[in-house]
Amino acid sequence: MKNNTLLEINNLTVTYKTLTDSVVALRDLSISLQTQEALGIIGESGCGKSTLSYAIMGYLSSNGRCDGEILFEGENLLTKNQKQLMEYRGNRIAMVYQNPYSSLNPSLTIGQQLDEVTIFHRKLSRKQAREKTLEALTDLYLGDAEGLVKRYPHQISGGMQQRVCIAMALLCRPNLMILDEPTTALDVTTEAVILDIIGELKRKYSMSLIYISHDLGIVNKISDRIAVMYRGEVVEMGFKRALFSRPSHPYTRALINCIPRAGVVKEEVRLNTIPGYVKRRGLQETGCPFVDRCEKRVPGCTDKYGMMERDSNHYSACDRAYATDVPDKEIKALKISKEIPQPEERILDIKELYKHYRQGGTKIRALDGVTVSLETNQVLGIVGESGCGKSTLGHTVSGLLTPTRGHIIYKDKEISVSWRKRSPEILREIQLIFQNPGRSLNPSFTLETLLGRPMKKLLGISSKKERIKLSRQILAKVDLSEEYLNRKTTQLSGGEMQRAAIARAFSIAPNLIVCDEPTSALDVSVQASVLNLLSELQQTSGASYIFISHDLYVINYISDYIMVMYLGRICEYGKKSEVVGPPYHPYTEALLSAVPDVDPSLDKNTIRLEGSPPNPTQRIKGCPFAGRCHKKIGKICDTTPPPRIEFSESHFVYCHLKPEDLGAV
Amino acid sequence: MKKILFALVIFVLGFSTANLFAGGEKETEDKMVIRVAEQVPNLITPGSWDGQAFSMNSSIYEYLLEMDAETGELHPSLATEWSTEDGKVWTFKLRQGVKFHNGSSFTSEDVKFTLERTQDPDLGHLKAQDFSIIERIDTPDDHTVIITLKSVRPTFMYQLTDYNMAILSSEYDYGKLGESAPMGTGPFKLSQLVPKESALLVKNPEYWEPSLPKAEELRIYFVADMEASVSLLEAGQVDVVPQVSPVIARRLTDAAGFKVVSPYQEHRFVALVADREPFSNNDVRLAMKYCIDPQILARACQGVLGETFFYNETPILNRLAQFKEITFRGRNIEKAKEHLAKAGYPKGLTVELYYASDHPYGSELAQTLKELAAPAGINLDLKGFPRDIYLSQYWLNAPMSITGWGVRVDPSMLLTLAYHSEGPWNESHMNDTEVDDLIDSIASEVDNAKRQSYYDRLQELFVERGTVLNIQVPYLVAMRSNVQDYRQPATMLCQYKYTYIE
Amino acid sequence: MEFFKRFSKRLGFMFVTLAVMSFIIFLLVEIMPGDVAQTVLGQSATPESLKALREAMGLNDPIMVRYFRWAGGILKGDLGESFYMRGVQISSIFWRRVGHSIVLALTALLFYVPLSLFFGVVAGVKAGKFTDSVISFFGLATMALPEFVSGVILITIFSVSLKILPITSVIPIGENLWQNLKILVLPALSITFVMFGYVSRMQRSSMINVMNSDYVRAAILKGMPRGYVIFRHALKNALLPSITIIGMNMGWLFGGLIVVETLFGFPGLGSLTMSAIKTRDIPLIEACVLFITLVFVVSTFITDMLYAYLNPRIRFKGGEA
Amino acid sequence: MKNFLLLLKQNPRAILGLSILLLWILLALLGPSLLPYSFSQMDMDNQISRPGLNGHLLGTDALGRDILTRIVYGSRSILTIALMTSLFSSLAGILIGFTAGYFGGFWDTLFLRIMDIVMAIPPLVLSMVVLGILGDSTIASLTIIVSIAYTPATARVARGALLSCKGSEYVDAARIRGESDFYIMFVEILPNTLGPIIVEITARFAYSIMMIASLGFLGVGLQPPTPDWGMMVIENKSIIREAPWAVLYPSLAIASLVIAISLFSDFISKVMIHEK
Repeated sequence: MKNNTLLEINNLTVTYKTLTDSVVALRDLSISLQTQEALGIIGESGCGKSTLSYAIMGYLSSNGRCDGEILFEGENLLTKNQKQLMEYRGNRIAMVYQNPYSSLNPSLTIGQQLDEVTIFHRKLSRKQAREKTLEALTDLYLGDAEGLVKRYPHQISGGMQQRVCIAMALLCRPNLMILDEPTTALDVTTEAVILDIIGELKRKYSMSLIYISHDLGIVNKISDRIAVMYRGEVVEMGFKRALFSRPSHPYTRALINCIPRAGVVKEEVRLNTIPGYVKRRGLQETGCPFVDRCEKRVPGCTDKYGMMERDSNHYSACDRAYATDVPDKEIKALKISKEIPQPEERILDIKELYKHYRQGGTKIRALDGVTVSLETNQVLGIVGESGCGKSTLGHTVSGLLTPTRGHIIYKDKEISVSWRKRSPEILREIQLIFQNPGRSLNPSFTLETLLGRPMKKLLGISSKKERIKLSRQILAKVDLSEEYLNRKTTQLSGGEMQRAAIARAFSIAPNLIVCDEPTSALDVSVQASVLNLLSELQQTSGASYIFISHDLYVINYISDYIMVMYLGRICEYGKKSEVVGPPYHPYTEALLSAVPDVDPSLDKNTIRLEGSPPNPTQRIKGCPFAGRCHKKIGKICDTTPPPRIEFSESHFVYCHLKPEDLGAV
Repeated sequence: MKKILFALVIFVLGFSTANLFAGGEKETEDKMVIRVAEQVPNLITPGSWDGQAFSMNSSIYEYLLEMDAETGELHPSLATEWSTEDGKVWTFKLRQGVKFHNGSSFTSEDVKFTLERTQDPDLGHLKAQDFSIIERIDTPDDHTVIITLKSVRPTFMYQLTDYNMAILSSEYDYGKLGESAPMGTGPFKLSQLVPKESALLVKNPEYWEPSLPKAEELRIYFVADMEASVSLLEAGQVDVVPQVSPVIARRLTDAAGFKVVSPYQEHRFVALVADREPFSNNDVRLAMKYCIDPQILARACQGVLGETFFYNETPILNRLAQFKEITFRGRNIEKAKEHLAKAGYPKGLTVELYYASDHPYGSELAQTLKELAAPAGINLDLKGFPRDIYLSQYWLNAPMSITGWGVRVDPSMLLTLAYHSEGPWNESHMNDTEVDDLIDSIASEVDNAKRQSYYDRLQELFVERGTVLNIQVPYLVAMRSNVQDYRQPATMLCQYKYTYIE
Repeated sequence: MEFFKRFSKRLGFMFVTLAVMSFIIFLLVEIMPGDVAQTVLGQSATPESLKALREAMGLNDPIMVRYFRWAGGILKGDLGESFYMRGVQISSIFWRRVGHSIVLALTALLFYVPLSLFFGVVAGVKAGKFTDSVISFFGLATMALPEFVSGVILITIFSVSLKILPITSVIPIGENLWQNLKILVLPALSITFVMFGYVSRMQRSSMINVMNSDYVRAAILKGMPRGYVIFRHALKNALLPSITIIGMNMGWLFGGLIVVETLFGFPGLGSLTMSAIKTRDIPLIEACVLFITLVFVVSTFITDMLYAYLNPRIRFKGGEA
Repeated sequence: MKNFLLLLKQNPRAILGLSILLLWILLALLGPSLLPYSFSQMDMDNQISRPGLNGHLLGTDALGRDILTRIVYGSRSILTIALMTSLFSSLAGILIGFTAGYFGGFWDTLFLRIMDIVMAIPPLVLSMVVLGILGDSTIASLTIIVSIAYTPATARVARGALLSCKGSEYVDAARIRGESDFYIMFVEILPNTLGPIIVEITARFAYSIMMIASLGFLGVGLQPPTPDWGMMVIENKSIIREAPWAVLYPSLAIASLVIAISLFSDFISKVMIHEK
């Protein structure tokens, strides 16, 4: 135990006994953490990162069994009983969870829930505890702390709730803070603010951190050292720069390559994908956990296996990332011409589209006058934070919702009516792919029925044999084998389900597909394969897409044109290259700066957007972004709607600033 | 907030449990009180009173004549003397100085009002048919009443002992107050009535017989079922429980401290309706009669044939003087099938049997009859209803029914009511001229021997082609052994004025 | 503000439901086979007397006129005159019986509510362990006993063999219920069995949900002792849904009351309803059923408001920061 | 189906419940032919005889009828009524609940108000009044009355189950395929709501047995002599001192059947949750 080592975990193995067999969640895991150090743990879902955090806190569910040792300041936590652990929890080790709303008690005020920590751990009086609470809340830049303590959790926004949880964790100045995906449920800009605050507080209170996330970009931003986990094991651990520039384990390299990053576009490169999916780990499994999916597989991989120090402070279980004996899989780039193909004819024309609906008495302005058009064989990317109306736009185009005002013209036919009144051709030609694959396919049907139904209903193919033949063809296109036909959706993995949904959409040769965040519910490696599939199918079928996402890099990768939306209105529209580069609309600029990048070398200073979160119920007279804009000129932004500034015939921006000011980075 | 709530709950729980077991004994009473547990009374206004709540009405109201519980002779009550020469004109001398409970004095006017009230069409008086025989009523002075009948009725004075002929005050509105505040000249006065729950009667201080009633108070509890009343008796909360079943009677006589008396028998007439399929054919009636086994019927009601339980095929009670001993035909399934085949039902038949399901012995008899008739191919489809619904909806127009009939000392009153073709309660729709003539001559025959010969002929006729199975069940009254001199004559009116507690 | 709006909306619904209910009951009894006058006069009915009685009772008026006359009377508190016991005002016997039934219902509530909530919480906290399976099994068994079955079993034990409690609940003349609380024990216990099973199972599952919730886990991982977490964090959220369940089950309670009062001869609203139905005393049936519905609707309303008041998510809807 | 048996093995209470239920069903089907007596046969020599004496395993009632035979016959009528009731009320419940839940808006509020009103009258009182009026209750009239009394509860459950599925994307997907409302309700949504609905049907089965027995007890059960457990209790209540068994055994029969079904329905709800 070196002198300033705060936490040392040796050969930790956690197994869960389920009804039929027992599952290994963590296998022979060893990590050490110095004081004032920030360790990032990255891994896809199901790799055991949450189990690790609960193992450290000593809170495994009843059917879990723990072996090995967890030394915290010299004491082995596994030997302590619940009563002794109480002394550590919240006092010397604190934890922040993914979903802030559900980790606050709905029927206790925020003040009460914070005071009790110091009352118990520091034996403070009620009055002193309340002072400590107010102090902690102001630490988190929460204005009006006095008012906040009397409120209930449901009365404050998601971002503020997470700040309250962090304040709660900091009350006793713990030596170690474990953050389990704290910002996943939040918007990009709010996330950026919280990450900054966490970094600041870490330095201020010289705490050490364990930051757990599935997003490599975020982990880069917060931590110094990174541990990559896969199926219950740490496969590689080291300083982030070394790990990014020279990954040693093939999984780490593959993981880095399959995340869309600034500058990675579909024209130049196909995203690197990892075949197969994460399987549950049985007791007897030995050797490298990644062996079934690794391109650099050699016979030896299944037996000899173990962590070794590759170079100073950089450990990995395998160093064949760049091994030459097995050549890199050659990724053939799509034969996409550099510039965007000539528009044959306009497929979709949206004019002054409004959509307001009533929710419990208050009026929600989801779409507030959107005008945009789309040519055949093109991808329009729509990006914006939650509540900006991008999904509502997708749903009105696909017919799920009826617009309040405005027109949608599809191939010079008016379709601004709900699906009930649309003709079968329109229903066939416009398709929708949903965000959550598991819920978009009926769980009690087999793939055969799922694929067969649209053909029967919209293409009128009555013979069952014919439909099965067509279904087999379309499955092959999304590289799912034949015997998937008689499988139920519950037996498929996330990626397979989304590919089945895509197959269903393409089975009736549509012209326009609305993709409503198709990849945000998937793991990174699976996300890459779906994106490649979508862009391939788009090229081969000549269909045009409306691709909706909150992830700017995904949009940058796949779309030809990009539209940035805020509070139901357009902020910026233009070709991909024009929008991603200067001149920017202030909101686009803030968005770009907030998105964490995988490459640690480009450390961007994030633009911190303070002010109240977007509220779709208020009438907006001036610019929607005025409330949070860091380049706000003055009253004019609030009162008069911003004019449209044309930078080129395809690139425009709605802003009061003069064109040259917008150019500045 | 939580602490107060908690304390409140503890306090309330503590208070109620402590109180539960501190019920404690009431202070012992010095006054002599008779406590009775009885069926929930139905209509109790005289005239539409169907004779359920005996204890209350028989103590509040009084009659011109009173029957002796042992001998059955008639004694003077409100009328001191009564006489007739030709059986057509009857003279009654009334008792002097009698007062109603509300203070108004008892005069011949009240007797005239009570008799005329029977003919009031709006009322639907139960004795309307019997008293339509009256021609004229004269009241020469306050204490004499002369009644002239349309034709000779030697036994007319028995009509005045019927429970519906209580003497009412002419100034009191019984239509409105009959159910809520009954008032008469009887030994007890109504002090408090909680409908469907209980009634408290107190001694009538100005009663014309100063030495009576012996008890100070009469407390009557109306209890839904018999088991509850008996448990009150066993718990010592009541002294008298009328109308108990033989099973309970046997249990009480074995246990110490209780006794059971049987003042009279009641009828359970099984009517085989003569003017409707299938019983319109006498062969079917005979077939049914051959199915009956009185021994089984007696056992079904826990009674003993010949002791507390009797059966015959005529409307006359075995115990009455007018009864003629006719040897019973005996159960014979073969003969029953023969008669059925003769009547055109070789494969048997189904007929609906309606009865009051909550009336004593009702459901036992119905189920036993069904069991007895089944072997002969007669399938009885049982239709049981609560008593009030049965009496109002189904009785008098059902193909076959079981109905409870009270006892009448003078059987001719029953015959004119139930078996005369114009009788209002002719439940078996009998329409036999020979029977009608016999009934009329019985009612008007002065000579006893001749009248008895008509009775004998009538009973032979009923056995031959009658429409009734006369099951006679015991009327048992259970009481604690310290209850002395409990009297209840065949008029069913119990005379609590004589009863006392040792 | 939000709470008040919800309060007035619910109040409005309650009155509408009651009004419609009164009409449905009136209609229900109207379609009864058999003529009312015939029922009352019984075997002594003659054509003239039937006509006279029908006239007196105003049965010949059109149905709506009769309904509004009856409803008007009810609102003024005059429940009308019993058809069966002519001259007896219904209110004279009705309110006394209602008082008895309410005392019985309250005793039953006092027996089963604290018991089922307590055991429900204990079973929930100790989910899966031995105490949990004992309580759950006992809850399941008692829930399955209709009131009269548990009543009969209680009678055989306490009245027939032990002879410590009366078999029938009769109040001696001149005394009132408070002097005879002993007659409440067995009827209340019979109802308690069924209700205990039902409410304790609901309370157990709601307690388990809360114990597995994120905020309870967060509280434990804040270093709070388990006992404190159960009392402070879990209990309040777990007890909330039980309030509605108890309110919703008042209907079941009243159904049980009828059975139990008939079994024990208890002089309450239940046995009065029974004898009203048996004698087809129409105004009495209407009064009893309307009152039962009133109590049910009022109790659901009260529990709704209590739930809304105690649940901060509904009480403080506004004030979004 | 496979894990149904698997789960069953680990749950002794469910096995107990299921075996009692099967026993009763077997008795109802085969019982009457095995027993020496018919249910209305009167053995007058030994009325109210103790259980076990002279050939009557569970003793006889006041009319000398064998109590065991009557209980077995009684199980036949009560099981048929309960089965039919839970089926009818569930079918009606699903139809009403689904249409109200699916179309929402006016229909939904109308449905909720009606359900409030029908549930305002306690089911027992509702049936009592109607049966009291009709007079003779046959198997058919009892089934109809109890089904009407229980339809609101099942409708509420069906509506809840539908609402939880109605929001999911596969319904939207079906809609923009132009599927008819009927298809969406009964082909797409129904298979996914079978879990809670099956649990409701078994629970309803247990409750209807309790209610039918209570109606029998209140005197509006089946016309004698067909044995009805509730009626048997009230008939023999008057001889509870002499023959406590005549009252106890029918009560225990009711209790055992209802407990068995509740145990089984408890298990079914576990299986359904496990299935998800």
